Amino acid sequence: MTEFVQPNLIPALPEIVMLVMTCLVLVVDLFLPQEKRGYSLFLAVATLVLTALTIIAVAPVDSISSFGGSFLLDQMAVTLKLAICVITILVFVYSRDYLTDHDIYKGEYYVLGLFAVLGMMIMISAHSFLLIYLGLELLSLSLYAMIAFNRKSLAASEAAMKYFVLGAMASGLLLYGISIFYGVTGTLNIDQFAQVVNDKMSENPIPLAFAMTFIVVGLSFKMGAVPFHMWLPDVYQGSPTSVTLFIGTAPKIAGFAMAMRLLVDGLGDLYADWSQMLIVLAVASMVIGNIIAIAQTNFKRMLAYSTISHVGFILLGILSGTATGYASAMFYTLTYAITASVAFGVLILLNRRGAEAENISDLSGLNDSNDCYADLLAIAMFSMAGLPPTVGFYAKLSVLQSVVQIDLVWLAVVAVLFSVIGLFYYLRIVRVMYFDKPLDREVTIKQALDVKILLSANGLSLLGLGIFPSGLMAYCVLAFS
Amino acid sequence: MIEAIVFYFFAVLSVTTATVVVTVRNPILAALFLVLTFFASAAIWMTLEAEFLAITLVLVYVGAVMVLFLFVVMMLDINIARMREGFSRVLPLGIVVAVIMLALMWSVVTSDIFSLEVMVKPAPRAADYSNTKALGGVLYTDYVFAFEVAAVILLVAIIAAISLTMRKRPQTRYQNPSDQMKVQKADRLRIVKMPSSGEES
Amino acid sequence: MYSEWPLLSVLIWTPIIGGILVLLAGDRDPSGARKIALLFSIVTFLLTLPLYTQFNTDTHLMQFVERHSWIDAFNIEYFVGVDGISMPLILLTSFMTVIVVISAWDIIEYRVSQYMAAFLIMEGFMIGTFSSLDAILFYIFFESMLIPMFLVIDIWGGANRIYATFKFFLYTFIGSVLLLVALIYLYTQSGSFAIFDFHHLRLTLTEQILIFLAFLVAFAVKVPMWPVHTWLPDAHVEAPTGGSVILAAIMLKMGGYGFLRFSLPITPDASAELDWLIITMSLTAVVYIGFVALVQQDMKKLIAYSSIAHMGFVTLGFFVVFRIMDGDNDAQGSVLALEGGMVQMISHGFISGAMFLCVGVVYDRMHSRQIADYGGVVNTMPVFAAFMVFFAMANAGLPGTSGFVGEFMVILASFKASFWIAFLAATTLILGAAYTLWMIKRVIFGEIANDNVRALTDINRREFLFLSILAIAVLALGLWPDPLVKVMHPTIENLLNHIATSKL
Amino acid sequence: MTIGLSHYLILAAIMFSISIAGIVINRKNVIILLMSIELMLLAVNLNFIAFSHYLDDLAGQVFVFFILTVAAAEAAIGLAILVVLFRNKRSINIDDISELRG
Amino acid sequence: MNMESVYLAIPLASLFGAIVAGFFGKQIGRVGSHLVAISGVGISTLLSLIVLKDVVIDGAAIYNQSVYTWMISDGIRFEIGFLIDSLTALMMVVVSSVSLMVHIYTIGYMEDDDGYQRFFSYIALFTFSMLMLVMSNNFLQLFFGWEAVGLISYLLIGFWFKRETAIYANLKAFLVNRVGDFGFLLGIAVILGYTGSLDYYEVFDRADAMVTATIQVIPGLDWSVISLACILLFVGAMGKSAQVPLHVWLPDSMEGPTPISALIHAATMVTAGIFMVARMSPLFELSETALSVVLVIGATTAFFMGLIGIVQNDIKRVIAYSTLSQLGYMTVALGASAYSAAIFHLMTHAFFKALLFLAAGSVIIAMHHEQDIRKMGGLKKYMPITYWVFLIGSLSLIGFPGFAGFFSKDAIIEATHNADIPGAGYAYIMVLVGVFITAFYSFRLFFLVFHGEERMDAHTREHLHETRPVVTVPLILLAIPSVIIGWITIESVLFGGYFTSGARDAITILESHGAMAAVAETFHGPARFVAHGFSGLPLYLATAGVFSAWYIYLKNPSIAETAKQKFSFLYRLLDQKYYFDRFNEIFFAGGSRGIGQVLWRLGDALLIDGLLVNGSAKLVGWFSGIVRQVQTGYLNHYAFTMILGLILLLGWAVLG
Repeated sequence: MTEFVQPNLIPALPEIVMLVMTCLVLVVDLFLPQEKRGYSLFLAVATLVLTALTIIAVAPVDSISSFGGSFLLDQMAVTLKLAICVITILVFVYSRDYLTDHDIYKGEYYVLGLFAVLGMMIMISAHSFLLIYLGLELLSLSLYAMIAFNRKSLAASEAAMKYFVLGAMASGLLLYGISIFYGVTGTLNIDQFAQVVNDKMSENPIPLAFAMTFIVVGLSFKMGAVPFHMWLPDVYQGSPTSVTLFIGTAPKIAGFAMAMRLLVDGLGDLYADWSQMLIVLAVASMVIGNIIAIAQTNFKRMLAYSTISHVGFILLGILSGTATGYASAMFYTLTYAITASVAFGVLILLNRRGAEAENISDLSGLNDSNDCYADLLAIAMFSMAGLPPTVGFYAKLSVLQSVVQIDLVWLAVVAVLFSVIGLFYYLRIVRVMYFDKPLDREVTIKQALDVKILLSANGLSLLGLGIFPSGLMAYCVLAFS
Repeated sequence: MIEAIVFYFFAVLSVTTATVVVTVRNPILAALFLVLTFFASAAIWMTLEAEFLAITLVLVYVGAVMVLFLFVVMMLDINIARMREGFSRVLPLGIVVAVIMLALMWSVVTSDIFSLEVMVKPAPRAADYSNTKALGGVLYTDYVFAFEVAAVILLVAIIAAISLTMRKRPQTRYQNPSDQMKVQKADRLRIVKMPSSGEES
Repeated sequence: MYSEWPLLSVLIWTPIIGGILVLLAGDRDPSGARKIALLFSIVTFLLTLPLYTQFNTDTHLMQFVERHSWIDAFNIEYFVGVDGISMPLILLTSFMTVIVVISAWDIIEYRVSQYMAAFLIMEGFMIGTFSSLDAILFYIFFESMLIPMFLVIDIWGGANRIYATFKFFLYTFIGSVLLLVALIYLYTQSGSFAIFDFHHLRLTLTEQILIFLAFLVAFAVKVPMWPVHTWLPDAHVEAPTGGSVILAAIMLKMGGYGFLRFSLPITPDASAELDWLIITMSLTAVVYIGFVALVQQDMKKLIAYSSIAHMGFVTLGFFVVFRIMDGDNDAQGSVLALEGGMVQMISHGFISGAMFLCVGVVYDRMHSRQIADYGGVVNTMPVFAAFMVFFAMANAGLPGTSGFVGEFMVILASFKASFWIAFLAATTLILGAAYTLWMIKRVIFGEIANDNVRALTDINRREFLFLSILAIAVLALGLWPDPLVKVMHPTIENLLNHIATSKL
Repeated sequence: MTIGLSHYLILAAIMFSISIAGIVINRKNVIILLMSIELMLLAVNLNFIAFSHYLDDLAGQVFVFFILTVAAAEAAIGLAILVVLFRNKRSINIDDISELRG
Repeated sequence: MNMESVYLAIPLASLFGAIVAGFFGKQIGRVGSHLVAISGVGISTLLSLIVLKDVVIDGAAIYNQSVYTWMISDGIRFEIGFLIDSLTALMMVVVSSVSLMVHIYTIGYMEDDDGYQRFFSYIALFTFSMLMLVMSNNFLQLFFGWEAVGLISYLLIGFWFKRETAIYANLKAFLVNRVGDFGFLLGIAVILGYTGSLDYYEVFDRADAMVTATIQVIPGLDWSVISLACILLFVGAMGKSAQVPLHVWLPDSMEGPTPISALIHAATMVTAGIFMVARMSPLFELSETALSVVLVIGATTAFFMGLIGIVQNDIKRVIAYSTLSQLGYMTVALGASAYSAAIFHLMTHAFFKALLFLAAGSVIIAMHHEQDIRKMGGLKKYMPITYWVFLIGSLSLIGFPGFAGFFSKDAIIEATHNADIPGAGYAYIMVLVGVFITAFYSFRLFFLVFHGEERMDAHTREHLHETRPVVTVPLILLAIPSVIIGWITIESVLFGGYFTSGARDAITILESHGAMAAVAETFHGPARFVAHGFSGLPLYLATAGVFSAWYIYLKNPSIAETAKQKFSFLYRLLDQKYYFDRFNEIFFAGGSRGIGQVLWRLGDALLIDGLLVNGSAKLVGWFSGIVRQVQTGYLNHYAFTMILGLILLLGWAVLG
């Protein structure tokens, strides 16, 4: 029996802070009367801010690992965790009025959200299969609960059920892959695993490739790549918009981190195998996502399909297998999350008491009633379409560049051609907002100032990052240097 | 030889019961057969010297999870008659998929690296070896972080399960801890001025 | 050559800032928005003048260069500068924007500030496109322009604008995404996005051909060349007058400019290899589109088709060069062809802009673009009729107007390549006159056709102002094109030397 | 006749395939789907334990421990969702929970 | 005075008049407008005369300088400049003086018209353009003037823009001219391509290069470049000078006001083609083929267009067809290398045809804008001055010995007779028979208008009287040269080396093309020429023509009717102008509209837009509708899809 060595807790400090604070929120919320629930939000945001500050405080120069190498805090982790905190703050603030309007304004929403963030942070830092799995489950379980949160909503419970069953199945597949890996290499730690794979790769490629396939499938499910995407549209559509907003943004970042940890850190030596698979998945995602999105009438569902196509792009960056490729995929993921938060943020504002405004037609004439929000949503749409001068353009540019660099020009061509189809449905949103007749009913959005300011800043950041993407890009490059 | 007989017995038992689970008409029956599968599996785990986990499987799964399953199945009052419609149509498809899946897995798990030559059967543990103790040893040291995370997961499960299923029915009596905390003397105690009996007389 | 103060940056950003100011000013006081817009457009135009006066006509090197690093990760720079090709186009841009602002003065009443802002911002983008020396910077401006144009057509456009804008946007987007892939490929080869690094990149013929085709799609759609032209008539028909003017006068030039800046110098061998394709497409544009224009019932559509036909001369001029250099004769004529194409671009900017403005003038009064709804306009609007006939003549390439110069040069030059190319190109003399003047006959001349025409009032002073400014420009360029040709001379010759050298 | 690692792995594979078959052939009942997934996890656990045994490494067993924990939590949440769903729909028939599609 | 400024002042004076009358017509009023326009053109005329004197009498050196550089590209200088030699000087005088007459005449003719100022502006601008055309020293400017006069012709034909026929005619005129210009421009391109210059003298100097060069326009067929160039240039001339088959616009152009018919469509613009070919004589001389083409086309025009004149009933159209026919004569002369004869005929024709038109205009004024000769008759007694000048014009036209037309026409006939290039025989017969035709239709017109019974209605008859002096004075002024100009100038222009007097020949004729030289041999002064004319075949033919006209239309009018019945086919052929218009209308106009419709509806709308653009959009939409069906909403389908994906990937990983 080995001596117990006190692990270095510093790298995990943000997680610890988060956990403690979340428990605090949980307890405090219990004693708050309904009319003072605002404090829960305040506390939740405070938790995130505090966590973010802790992340900055403990950010290492290079990277440090702890807990026997199963926990790793590196540049990528710092950046991604920060991004998640920031985006979650946006999500929480945007959701407030929605929750109030739909009578689901409870502290549990924030608590579960914070637990989900904790799960993501663990996923990001996890450097063993076990922790990755646990982080993933923490995230997933929180999400399942959040989706079903609006108990009266039929669609929400249906979505939660579907997500749950498929998610559990995907976990099972992932676990099966991990079990084979464990059998072949005898370790659960990613570093040691990578080492063994490197040594043994030539001996038994087939079991490794076999297990890797399960991993890829599990990952694809989490990220929503075709054909493992089926849950995504239903969940986006069925969830309360506040949850869709959450699912549509931060977990993407965690998914990316998971891909990096598993595929790059762990299976870097099997690049030749998984990159081929990712090509297929990426192309399928771009094709299916873009094409089906055209036929959608529900805005959330349309964005779900658009997400699928964006996942295709993220996969392009990952499959290029170069540092620039990873950096570009990371950039893409981060900016996509920011963009999606604008899109859902505007959508969530359109929801009024007792009514979910989620069809594209509900956006009719938004420019006439709320031109500010229409402009913001338009910017988000253009960014998703990848038009300059929005940040979406750089994201696409960098990903394409990394693909072209490894001589997969045809893939870049396929990607851009399908993004033309993508442009079609994004433009349709813009058209509906600006040129369709406004709906008869009054749609003027009365929003609190903080939401307005935050959302505007969020939207303008798409332009700002579009004109000066250098800073963020530099962080992404740094993460893989 | 004993070992082989035990293995094959429980292996056949678990496969049979598992098959029944996925094909049986009645979900209650399915749940009960699943319990049987778990029992069989626990036995097999025993042969692999994972005593603690085998016991846990029985206790946690059979004792808690499956009971929960049964509880829910019965509570929900499900229309069993509708459950098997169109079953036979997809049965061949299910078999085909399962067979392909099995063939693929078979081809991998029977590869040389998993053979006895490479993976030699370890010598049996000493009699005083405690699987529970060994697990506990690593669980609270090497895997402390994971352990904490697991705890959080359970917390989430609790929160989720409660917040999803607890309904405040008007007739339900429940405590409001916040109200209880905020209670004042005046809320509970009313001092009534009464004339003393002595004066009366 | 680095200039002391960043004139080009000022030119790019002044209108954009102006646009934002106008946007902020809002619609509470439309006249304020108009005035700010006019002020900014005029200031920008005045600021472009030093570009001409200070221009050194002895060198082909870039002038007014500014170069700053921007996105280090991809070696993307803020790198701007002008030469003899881009400078005239910038002048044209700022000039036409002033015209557009004036033309919209009291015609646009709905969301004035947004309208004005859109054009100012677009102006900044367009100037940026013409002055970018970094491929990504170019691409950003090139694409960004689509957004305000999309809004302009869709907010102030006609009944069928949705279809038109989607077509317009998707068409151009398909082209430009392929351009993007090509640029990225070039970047991976050269390690920089500076266009001049691309120019000196050695590429195999296969690479060149693929890149050339990607460029071709992008620029051909923009020009637009047959057969990817069908977005243009729709877009023009639905666009408000200002949109049509900018679209025809400037945006189409992006395509031509792209050919000169990208296709020819980066892929000279592929251009030489595939010149037949472009020449065929150009001649088809001239002849086929000429016939199509003949039967149009809608004035704007007719002018749009005539734009396509005229832009055919631009591409013809640019690519017939390879035929000239191939021929057994001396290479004389190649400069003529290239400069002819350039002159044609500038001239088309004036003329098509003026034609669309003319249609706009009557459209504002009658709310119809159908030729059949008009007739005998000259009776009620004599001054307008004079302008319209003048611009129609310019459109038909009458000597003395700018419309003649470019066509003349290109036809003369293309004879050096082949008799039949010149022959087919020259059919524009007949076709161009036929469709333009037939329209004039039906719209302007004749007895007053109906009571609507009878009720027309002649142009007011504002309309007179912008039409006469354009008329003077058309006439000046037609009577003395030398000042224009002179500035592009060294650049064109250098370009010619460059493309004459194989990169293989 | 010695029972080797492969035997366990094959047994796990069979269980896994049965669970897959169960997922495919179950057109109606969500609960049976959930049970199939439990079977799948059981197969995975068997894998881990077998490997753990033959590698003489405790990590596999630890993993199984966590899987069991998580599975319990999962079951709790899953059944809670099921209850919510049933309250809304009065059914847990897969046919009835297909409002979201396309 | 510096001659350079004089040269510059000549066109600019007219331009000034045009600009003032055009832009400020409203401000300066009618009188102001015509004063400024007339004085502008007057100055031009005066200065032109000075230049003529300078060239002819003082023997000034040939002036060949550029005014400004239009553009330099590719080492080619495109310039605006003047070449003043004998040919130019002659043309300048003809143009400006006829123009001046027309200006003056217009005061009377247009006095009631709303577009008075506009009209003056146009004709002054026309004068400017025409002067620029003739004074040019290079092809660029030539083309400028060429198109500019076309433009003004367009504007003036459609001057009465309310008339459907007028605006139809002007469109037609412009387009037909454009067909000619199409060839002309290609010709210029050929010349530039092979000589590298647009300057006349440089081109002429380098013309030899084109003689030896060949070009394969149709693969496998070597064509001489010079022939190609000349024929293409001549196509331009065919358009402008209305040669078959590009003549169709000229009769219709009579929709314009009569002064325009006189100035543009008889005297000056239509002769631009003749002038151009003469100017290009150094090139045309080098190509026998081209000359032959010119000759045949000219002869055809001369004869067949004259024939149509016989059946016309509109006074102006008769004269218009006579113009066509006379232009044919000039072209024949060009083809026969008798350039000087062509120019000579051009000059005489300018005067007498302007005279005829203006006289016709005078008749039209008197008849209250009635142009149908069947409704006239017996005008002699009402309009004596018009009658006499018309007679003079007609005699000159039919080439009655002694009149101006005689000298030029006879010279052409003689030259054709002596020419020996292919087609000369045909041409000779045509021009000879043409003389009879000319006389016949001219005097048919004359008799029907001025003699015989008065067929106009009573109202018109009551108001018939001679027109005002402002109309008649120009007539008289034009009548004088119509009589005498031939007599005085024939010697110098045709045989006196007028065109070869300068340092460089204005007209070049090769030794081998001896038609003119042969005529010169028999020429012994104008008097002998006239005397010879009395014994020549042409006179008998002309006399026969006049007599026939008298007999048929005055003496025995029923013959005309019976002839019409008897030769109904021929009559219809002529009446329909050989069906040229019908053919053009159906084949070219209708055809191109048809092509346009097909290309638009089928090519653009159906194929490109419908099939490719909307088709692919629809395809994607359709596909989208199909694919989204996969998302059935059933949980087990989702799971199955995932498993299927897993199995495929696994299969790939394990087997692949």
